Amino acid sequence: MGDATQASPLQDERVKKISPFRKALIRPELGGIVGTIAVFTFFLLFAFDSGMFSSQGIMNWSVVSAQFMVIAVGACLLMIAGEFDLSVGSMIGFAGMLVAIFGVTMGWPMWAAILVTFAICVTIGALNGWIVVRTGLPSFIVTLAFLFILRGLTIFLPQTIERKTIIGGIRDAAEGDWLGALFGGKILGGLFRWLADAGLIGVFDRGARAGEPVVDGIPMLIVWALALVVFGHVLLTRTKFGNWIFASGGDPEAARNSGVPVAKVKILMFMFTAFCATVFAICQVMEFGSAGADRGLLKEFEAIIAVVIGGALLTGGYGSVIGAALGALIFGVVQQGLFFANVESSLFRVFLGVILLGAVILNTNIRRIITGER
Amino acid sequence: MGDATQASPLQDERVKKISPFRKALIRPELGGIVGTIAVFTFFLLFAFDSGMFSSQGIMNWSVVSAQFMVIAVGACLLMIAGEFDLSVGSMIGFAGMLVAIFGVTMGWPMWAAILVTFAICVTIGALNGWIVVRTGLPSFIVTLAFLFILRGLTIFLPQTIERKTIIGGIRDAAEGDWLGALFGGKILGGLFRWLADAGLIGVFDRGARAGEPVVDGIPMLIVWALALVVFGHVLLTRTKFGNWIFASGGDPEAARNSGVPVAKVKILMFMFTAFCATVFAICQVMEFGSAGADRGLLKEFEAIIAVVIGGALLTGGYGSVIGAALGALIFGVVQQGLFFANVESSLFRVFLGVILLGAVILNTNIRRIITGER
Amino acid sequence: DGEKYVLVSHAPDSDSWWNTIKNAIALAGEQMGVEVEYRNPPTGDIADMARIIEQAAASGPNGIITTLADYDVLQQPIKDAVASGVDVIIMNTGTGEQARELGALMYIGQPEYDAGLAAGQRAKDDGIGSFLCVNHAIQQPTLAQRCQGFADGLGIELGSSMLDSGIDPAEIKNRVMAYLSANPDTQAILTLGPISADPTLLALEENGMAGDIYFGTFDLGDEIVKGIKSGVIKWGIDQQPFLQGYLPVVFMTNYHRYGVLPGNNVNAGPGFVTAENLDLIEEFAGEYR
Amino acid sequence: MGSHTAPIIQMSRIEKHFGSVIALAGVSVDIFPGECHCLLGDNGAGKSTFIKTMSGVHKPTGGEILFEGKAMNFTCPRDAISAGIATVHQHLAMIPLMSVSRNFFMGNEPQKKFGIFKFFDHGFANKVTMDEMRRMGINLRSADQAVGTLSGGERQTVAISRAVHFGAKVLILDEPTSALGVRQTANVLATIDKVRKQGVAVVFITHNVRHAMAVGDRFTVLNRGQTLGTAMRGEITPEELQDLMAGGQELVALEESLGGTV
Amino acid sequence: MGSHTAPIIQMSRIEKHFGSVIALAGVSVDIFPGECHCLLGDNGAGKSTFIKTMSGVHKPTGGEILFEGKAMNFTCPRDAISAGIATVHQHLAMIPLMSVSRNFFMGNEPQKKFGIFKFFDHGFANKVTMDEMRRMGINLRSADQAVGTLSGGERQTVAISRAVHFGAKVLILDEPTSALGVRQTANVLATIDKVRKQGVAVVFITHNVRHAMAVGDRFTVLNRGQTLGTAMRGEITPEELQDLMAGGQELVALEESLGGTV
Ligand SMILES: Nc1ncnc2c1ncn2[C@@H]1O[C@H](COP(=O)(O)OP(=O)(O)OP(=O)(O)O)[C@@H](O)[C@H]1O
Ligand SMILES: Nc1ncnc2c1ncn2[C@@H]1O[C@H](COP(=O)(O)OP(=O)(O)OP(=O)(O)O)[C@@H](O)[C@H]1O
Ligand SMILES: [Mg+2]
Ligand SMILES: [Mg+2]
Repeated sequence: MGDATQASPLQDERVKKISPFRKALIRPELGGIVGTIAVFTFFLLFAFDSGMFSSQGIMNWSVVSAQFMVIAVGACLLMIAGEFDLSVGSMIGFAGMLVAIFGVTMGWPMWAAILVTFAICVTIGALNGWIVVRTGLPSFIVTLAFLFILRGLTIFLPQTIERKTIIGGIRDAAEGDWLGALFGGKILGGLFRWLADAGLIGVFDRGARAGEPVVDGIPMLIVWALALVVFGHVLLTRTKFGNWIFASGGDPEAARNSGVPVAKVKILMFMFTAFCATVFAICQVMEFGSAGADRGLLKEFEAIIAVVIGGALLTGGYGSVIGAALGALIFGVVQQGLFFANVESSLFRVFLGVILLGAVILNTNIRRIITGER
Repeated sequence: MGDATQASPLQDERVKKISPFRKALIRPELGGIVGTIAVFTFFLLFAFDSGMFSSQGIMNWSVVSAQFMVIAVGACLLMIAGEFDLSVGSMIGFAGMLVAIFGVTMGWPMWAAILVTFAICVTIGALNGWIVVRTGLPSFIVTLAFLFILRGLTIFLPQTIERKTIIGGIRDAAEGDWLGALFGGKILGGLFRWLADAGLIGVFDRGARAGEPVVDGIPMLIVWALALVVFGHVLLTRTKFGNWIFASGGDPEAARNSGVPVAKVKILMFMFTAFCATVFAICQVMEFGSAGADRGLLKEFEAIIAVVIGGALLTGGYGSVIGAALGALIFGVVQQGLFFANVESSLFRVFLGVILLGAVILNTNIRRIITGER
Repeated sequence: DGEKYVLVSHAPDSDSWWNTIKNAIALAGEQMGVEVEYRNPPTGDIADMARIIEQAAASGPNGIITTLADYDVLQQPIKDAVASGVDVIIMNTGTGEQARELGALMYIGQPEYDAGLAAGQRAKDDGIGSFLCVNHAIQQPTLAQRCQGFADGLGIELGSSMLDSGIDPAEIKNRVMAYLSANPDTQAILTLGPISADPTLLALEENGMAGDIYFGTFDLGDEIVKGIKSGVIKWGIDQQPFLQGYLPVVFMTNYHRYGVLPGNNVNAGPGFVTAENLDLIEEFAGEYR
Repeated sequence: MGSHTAPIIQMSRIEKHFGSVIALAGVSVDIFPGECHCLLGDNGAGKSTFIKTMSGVHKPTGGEILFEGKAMNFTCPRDAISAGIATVHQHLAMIPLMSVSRNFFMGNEPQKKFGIFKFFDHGFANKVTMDEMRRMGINLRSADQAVGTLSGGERQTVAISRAVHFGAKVLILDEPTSALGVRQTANVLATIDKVRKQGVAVVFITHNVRHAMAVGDRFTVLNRGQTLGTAMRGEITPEELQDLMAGGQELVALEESLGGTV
Repeated sequence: MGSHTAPIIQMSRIEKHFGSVIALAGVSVDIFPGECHCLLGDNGAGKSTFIKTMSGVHKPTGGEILFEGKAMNFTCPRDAISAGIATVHQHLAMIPLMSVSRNFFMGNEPQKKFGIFKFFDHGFANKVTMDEMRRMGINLRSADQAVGTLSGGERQTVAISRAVHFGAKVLILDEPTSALGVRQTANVLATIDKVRKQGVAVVFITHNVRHAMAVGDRFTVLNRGQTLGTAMRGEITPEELQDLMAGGQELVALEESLGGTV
């Protein structure tokens, strides 16, 4: 209508100029990126010669970070969809115990045990979601109930069936199983052998394995973590469903009125979170060979912490999977770094708390700049 | 204006009639009341002859409920003001440890140790609140950080000072202290003596205390619980400040625009929660005589559960102290009752989860009826 | 017949060491024809444990078997229970002297500090001068006492050699590796039970120190037994939990039925399990051993 | 216009109760394609509730809804949207933290194919959003901007142009102009006029008699949950309509003191 | 009226930036006691932002505010309220879960003494609330009803009558009539007229020229964060005002097709 519409959409006198560089910086992941740089700088300066950055040391914190990443991806998407899940930790214990019961006590082939476990756990995730969506209760409460219920079952089942709360022998049962290898093995063993022969990474010089490379492959856990991060990131930012996730978390009422199937989105995200927890659990039992009733305690908090450090909003509708992955990396590096740096270990929790606080304050300020809140 | 204003405000054709009885029933506490009746009916039927309703048994679940009540009152007011505090459990451990360090290790008079502990803990509560208000971060994250920080300090301090994680000897140190007696003693001993003489309650029939009544007074913990409930209830429903608490939780932005000092209200509520946690801790160390690094684990969840069972809204702006107290009572009775009723103890958590879920679903439906949401 | 006993422990729900005790009391209950219940504070909070003892006393059993994880906290409820006519036997943690003070019938168990001390002395004889203690439940005082005893047995300061490892196996494993790579001259490792021992075994295997470093542990389990057999673990301290669960039930029943009771306390441990004396142990590790 | 074609929506004797509150006590209205049907009435008369039963947000407590002659039973707004009923609610349907273009296409995301995968086409979405907003007289700084940073009227405009863009058979607008400036209001009224001419049925709720008279073909007045009847354009003067909207109450005193300016 | 007394609020060269957005680029306005000052302008012109700096919600980035001749520095809305500035915000200041009477008295709770204790006087609060609402033409079912169950217009009425009841020196109304029915609008305009006559300064934001002309003494038009100037009543015709409000853009095409009904 008229020439008014031509009024310079590109040049607006009401907007201060921002350099493209600064604009490129302003993204939800920024907090995570800054944090990662800070953390690495810190440990490179203060713990460089502690073995933290030897090939073995790198593998050490990578594995811990990968663990956090696996559950953080699920927690991140769920949090963006506006809910969270306190039953992740209990789900980890429960899933591990199911695999052990099916695969060891009941003697099923490992692939069957794993598949049935996935089916059961994802169904429980769906149940969680269904209750939340159906009753409109806060997910805090519903999943808190499941935290207790699943942990109770994880203690009760093996106790009744096997008369103990640790079931071992899973590694033997999984020997040669095709699906088990997807969770428990290592890849690229040959590459590391070659690197060791070429003198690029160290070899053991004492003990039973003298002569072997100190790092003999990349654990499947790390592969899973990277795969889940890529999947989550593409889903969230590049698909229609990703837009629905943001919408469901941002304002469920508005999203529903606009035709987004909010209930379906939320239930699917609960299922995905349960899936990630199960991946975590199965990688763990495959590596350690046993399932215990105390596995996964407090993991729900660690997942939430990683996600929040990574810049997501606890109230939903805002966040990024890459950020969550960086949050997990920061969390893992800090945790292991403190041990490499020989910090009094009972102070570990104090540091954890302080870093968490610092990271979220940094993030909030970054988000405020993005949305121009102030 | 004109005569239109007379149009029958008392008789509105657009409102269906509701009997006054039903109207009286519709209140936030209703869920708690129904739950309490249900729980007592259940245990009277199934655990009557287990000793649960002997004078000793009653004292047992009363004390446990009173414990929950003390922290639930703080958590309830804070939740209505729109925040919650995950550091309650760690605060309990920390406060107890402080009293022990001041009173035993450093040998201060007990009243001084208690007063300084109160001052420190309430200050930490204020710090919690200040960070939440100042940064606008969700209290979940801020208090989660303090959960770790305080627990870490609770382990670190005695470890460094005393080389152990448990400090005993508090009862001896508190002997004859006027302030210590306010937390550790029992009242109405004479009444129970008289009741025992009258044959209304049992007496010990052997051992060093043969002839003394099995219940020899009401612990100060119960007195504190009742006092805090009355205080909280009056504050919330009968004062100006109570209106501010509701307003701050219901919509902080709107409350601030209407002139409610939201930041002050929230910080005060964080301080009150810390105060309640400290009362809990000091009653505990006075009764048991030692402070340990494991005290109060998971108590934050128990407080939140009691409050939510009692009908408060996790998102703030709605709830009742009486409801929270009933929630604590239900929680305490169920927990101890399951032991009395001989339930397999590993199933305890499963029951807890199921009851929690049932209670909140009941409550939500009641609230929906009140606000006419559907 | 049909006496009712309650066993109260201080362990959190998921502590697997207590399985043996649960199995032992089930067996003893069956053999003696009595009913034995197991109770514990879900989070391991000792103040909650005190409430459970009070509750157990109120439910009017014939006897209570309890640990004495914190004398200060538990003394009053135990005294009350004794005063209201319930017999008490102290098991696992505590000392015979404390048991007597409380009016308990007897004490059966292994004083934690003494066990640690004995282990420390043994290690000192083997020429050890520095160590790492992997503590998976740092907030539990009884476990820290083991580390303290070990340090005292070696005659060195505990200092920062106690590692707060948490209970996640991957984290335990990686923390142990991190500690060892930051302190490569550590001579010995002490773990406090299967929860910390199993991942530590993997850690040592992965960083190549398995068999090289002096490795001792408390308590037994599948993996620990394998470790002892293969020589990676020098010794395991067996405090024979089976006896700690089984004997109190048997003693108490016989006391109630025939008025007989051993005149002394029973020290169920410490017994050192080494590659030489593994046979039955292997079969029942984690269940009755 | 209207009565000689078949109605696209027939609502008969719709009732809606919220707990003890009777929001609608039997309202019947027909909507015809190509007409602008104005829904008028006092605050709390039940207008929003009425159109929410039409757009699948509420399930009516009683009564019957026929869509294109067939009984319809929407269980959620998504059903209504795919049947061709687009609604701009009084309380907006925008997500503050999401960008304008993500909001614009919410529920109707454009997709681009990459082999077997389908991805959200951000480039296209941004372009369309900027164009549509410019057409309504709002120059966005960027389509990536979060909706939360727009003024109330700007948000309203996004909601309206979204509904119009995804051209439906029925367009429901609940007080769309209440927060709008003069220019934006003119644009919205012109837009209503345009889509009506394309054969779309428009339901238009307003408190402003002049806005109603400008575009309305038929006028239904609700009062306290009931309908006071429907009038055709030309059958009723603005003054009569105004009187009806006020619920028939005396306005003389006020009108005198303010000179008929309301 | 107005210019021969001293202004109660003088705002000069107010600037407000949100991040990179310049919402106000130097706006100067004086408010006089006993006058109704209308603030008009396009969507996003910065009206709400401007009155928020006046009521202590935002701190201006630049510029100066004089209240009764003294430089004022409100750090929070509470300061403004106690200085005598009452505001009805565009996005309401009501708590949905709280009862109408608790909302009505929020921040101004009536108290009753019991010895040394002071308690909230619920009986009094309920009575006043019912009375005030009835005076605005809304019959509440009960003062205990949660605000969340009221219709949009009903809520708006609560907010306005609250501001009026606690009679201040300055009353700021941000688009108070946008969601209101005819009768309620008339009531609000009559109320503005009444309080103005009592010597209160009223700042009235609206998009409706007729409403503005009905009660306004002076008219300030904002455009894109700057003021286009202030006119006295009688110095300007509704048509000129309308033109200014639309930001001076061409409305000819539209006006023709709609017949000047906007
Ligand atoms: N969810 C609900 N719960 C209870 N009562 C409700 C609910 N929604 C609406 N009401 C009531 O129903 C009646 C009609 O409300 P509605 O929002 O439909 O009015 P309206 O005609 O749109 O008014 P306005 O012009 O102010 O927007 C009001 O009295 C309101 O209080
Ligand atoms: N918190 C904020 N952050 C960023 N930008 C903002 C914020 N608040 C307002 N703005 C911007 O400032 C400008 C002025 O907004 P304001 O709400 O004052 O407009 P208005 O004149 O009240 O418009 P309307 O008539 O639509 O209510 C708008 O462009 C808006 O996008
Ligand atoms: Mg409406
Ligand atoms: Mg505005």
